[in-house]
Amino acid sequence: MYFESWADFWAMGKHGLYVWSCYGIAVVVMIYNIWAPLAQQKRFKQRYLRQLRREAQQQ
Amino acid sequence: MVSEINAPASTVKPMLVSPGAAVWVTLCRDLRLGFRRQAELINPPLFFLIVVTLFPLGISPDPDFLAKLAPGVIWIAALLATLLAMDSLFRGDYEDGALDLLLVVPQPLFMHVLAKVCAHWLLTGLPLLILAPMLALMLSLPSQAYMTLIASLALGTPLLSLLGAIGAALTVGIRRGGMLLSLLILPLYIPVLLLGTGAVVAASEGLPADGQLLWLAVLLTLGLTLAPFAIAAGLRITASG
Amino acid sequence: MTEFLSVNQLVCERDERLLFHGLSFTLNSGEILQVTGANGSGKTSLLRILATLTEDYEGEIKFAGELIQRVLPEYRQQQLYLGHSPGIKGPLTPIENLRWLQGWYQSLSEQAIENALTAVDLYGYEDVPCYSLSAGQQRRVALAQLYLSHQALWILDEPFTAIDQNGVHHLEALLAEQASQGRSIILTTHHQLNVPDGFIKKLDIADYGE
Amino acid sequence: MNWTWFHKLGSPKWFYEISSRWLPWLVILTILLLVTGVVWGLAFAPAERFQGNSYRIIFIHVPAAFLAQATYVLMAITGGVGLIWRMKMAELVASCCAPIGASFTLLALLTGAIWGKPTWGAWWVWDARLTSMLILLFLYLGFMALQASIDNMKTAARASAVLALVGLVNIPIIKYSVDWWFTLHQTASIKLTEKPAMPAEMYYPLFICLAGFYCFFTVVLLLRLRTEILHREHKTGWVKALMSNKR
Repeated sequence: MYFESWADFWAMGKHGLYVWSCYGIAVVVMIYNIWAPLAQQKRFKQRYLRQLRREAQQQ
Repeated sequence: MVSEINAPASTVKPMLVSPGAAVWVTLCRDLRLGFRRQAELINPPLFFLIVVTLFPLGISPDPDFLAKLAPGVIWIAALLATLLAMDSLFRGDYEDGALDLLLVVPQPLFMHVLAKVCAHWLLTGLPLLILAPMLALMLSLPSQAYMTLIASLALGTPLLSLLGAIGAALTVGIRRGGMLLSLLILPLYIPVLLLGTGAVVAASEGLPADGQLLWLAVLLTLGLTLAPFAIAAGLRITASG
Repeated sequence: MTEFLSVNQLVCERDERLLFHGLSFTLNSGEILQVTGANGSGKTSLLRILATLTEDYEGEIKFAGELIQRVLPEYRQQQLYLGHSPGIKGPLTPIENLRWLQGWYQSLSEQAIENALTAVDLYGYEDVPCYSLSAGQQRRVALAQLYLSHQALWILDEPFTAIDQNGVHHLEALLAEQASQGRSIILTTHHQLNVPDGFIKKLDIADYGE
Repeated sequence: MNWTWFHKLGSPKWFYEISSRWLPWLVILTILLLVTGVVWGLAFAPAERFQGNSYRIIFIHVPAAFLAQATYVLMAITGGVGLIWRMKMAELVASCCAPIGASFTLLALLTGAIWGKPTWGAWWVWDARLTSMLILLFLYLGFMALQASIDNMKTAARASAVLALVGLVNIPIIKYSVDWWFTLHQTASIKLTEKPAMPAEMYYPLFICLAGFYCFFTVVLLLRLRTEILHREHKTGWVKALMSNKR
């Protein structure tokens, strides 16, 4: 481990703010990329299941 | 006259028009159309003039400061004037059905597209070229840079028209496509802007500017050979939409 | 009666909606094909496909025995397309409009254009800018092409709209005369065409629908 | 003609089944690579002589920048294939690539700017790489705006494919003109800390992070593609069957 203690690790030698903000943004972008398609998929599914049920009732 | 058609149609070979003549017809039609609408003809140069006069008022009338600013201001104003005039390139034809007729002509479409862009440049790009020295005077551009300014605009504005025509072809089917057109095309204008202003800045500092001008000529030939195909493809896609 | 155009198993889909499928017909020279169908049933789409304006279809179209994609320039040289909006430029005069409308296909004499304009009774309007003409008159300027055109195939989309009564008679007489001389015509119209039915062939889009 | 085989390759149903089998393995591989790369880079790699620890941002910035450009190239090529051979799957891949590429370009831009603060002292510096990245972001936004503003789905895909191809031809031109422009106007402070020479211990975590990012991209692309396929094929039988048994 390059850093002596956890406190050193978080401080990153007075660059902590920049490094951790970058990794924070990276995590946000990654989560958005995962969440967006799944949420859209859920919305499509609900809409088509409702449509299927409506068609089933009509017959 | 009626007797001419009584031979069965499929046997009578119509007097074929050479592709050059057909393209000439499109060019003359567009030029005649442009000159018939004097009101629209004055817009690009007027816009160019007004935008350039804003800068001394907005920033500072001090001549040395303006001299440093002049190349960028003139080039950006020319770029925006061309972009504004781009929307009218295909819009008129699309609305009254003339675009569909253009898409089914026997000659290759890219020739007609090149003729239309050339006519459009003559109506909107050339006035900017003629007006540029006067504006350079207003912005106290050093006198040794005038020739380079005109040369860079002469090479740059046709290239701006060609690139803008690609965006116009793609957005002609969209109702308020004008704003979208600038978003699509501005990134493609950046190299032209950099080379154009670079040439004029170098000339105003007395340095040789033929490197930038040669690169502008390279991009212009690239545009002249490749852009018409992209424009033709864009028009075909819009028509089949 | 040589076979001019043969279309088989044409399928067209528009915005996820199936307009028609399995549409087949052959058009011989000297025949008039009248395409009928309700509004929005795909008549215009069919005509745009036949005019090679769009390639968004499945199926085969053969022009004189050859797949259309291979003989596109020759096919387009032989075709006259008149769409919904006539493509007439307001600021230009009828003569200038006709000169470029037909200028892509043939070189025209001044006299020929004037005769065509008198044939659609636009005599005296030759050099009046088209925006001062009525919609019906503007359509008649586009129809004047029919008196000039040498093309062997006419594709006319609703040619009778905004045309007054005797204009319709003139046009029907012209269509019959041209068909008798070997020209093939495809048109869409709602009203009953009174043309000697030796030439007429009807095609209803509805029976190829969903 | 042989393109019928090529067309079968592009059938959405076949693609959906294949991706269901491969997705779990890819997710595991991505997590593995990303965790090892980031932990190694953040905790174990030595600090850099001049910049100290702020250079650790490189393990995010460089993979994101690579991915942004690679995605645009993939988008233009699949768009071109969809345009020429009318392949539905290729058009789908192109339209699904755009949002992912745009998000990674934004990530690369933000991390580049933040990295600039400690090294160059300003939040935004007109550095050649950052400026080219900004223009690439405009190209992505233009692509997505064009795609969203045309109602007919087929025309939208083909029009934006043409734009992507035009953009692809222009990317090298933009890159060189921006680099040339930047060297012309280079201010002193940036010249000092040009590209720092990278010792070996820093390269390994960077490569692992890069591989991790590419796997992550594939996973997210597959996710978007599966959603888009379900949406566009919802009329077909197999999607209905899939929907009804999956609650």
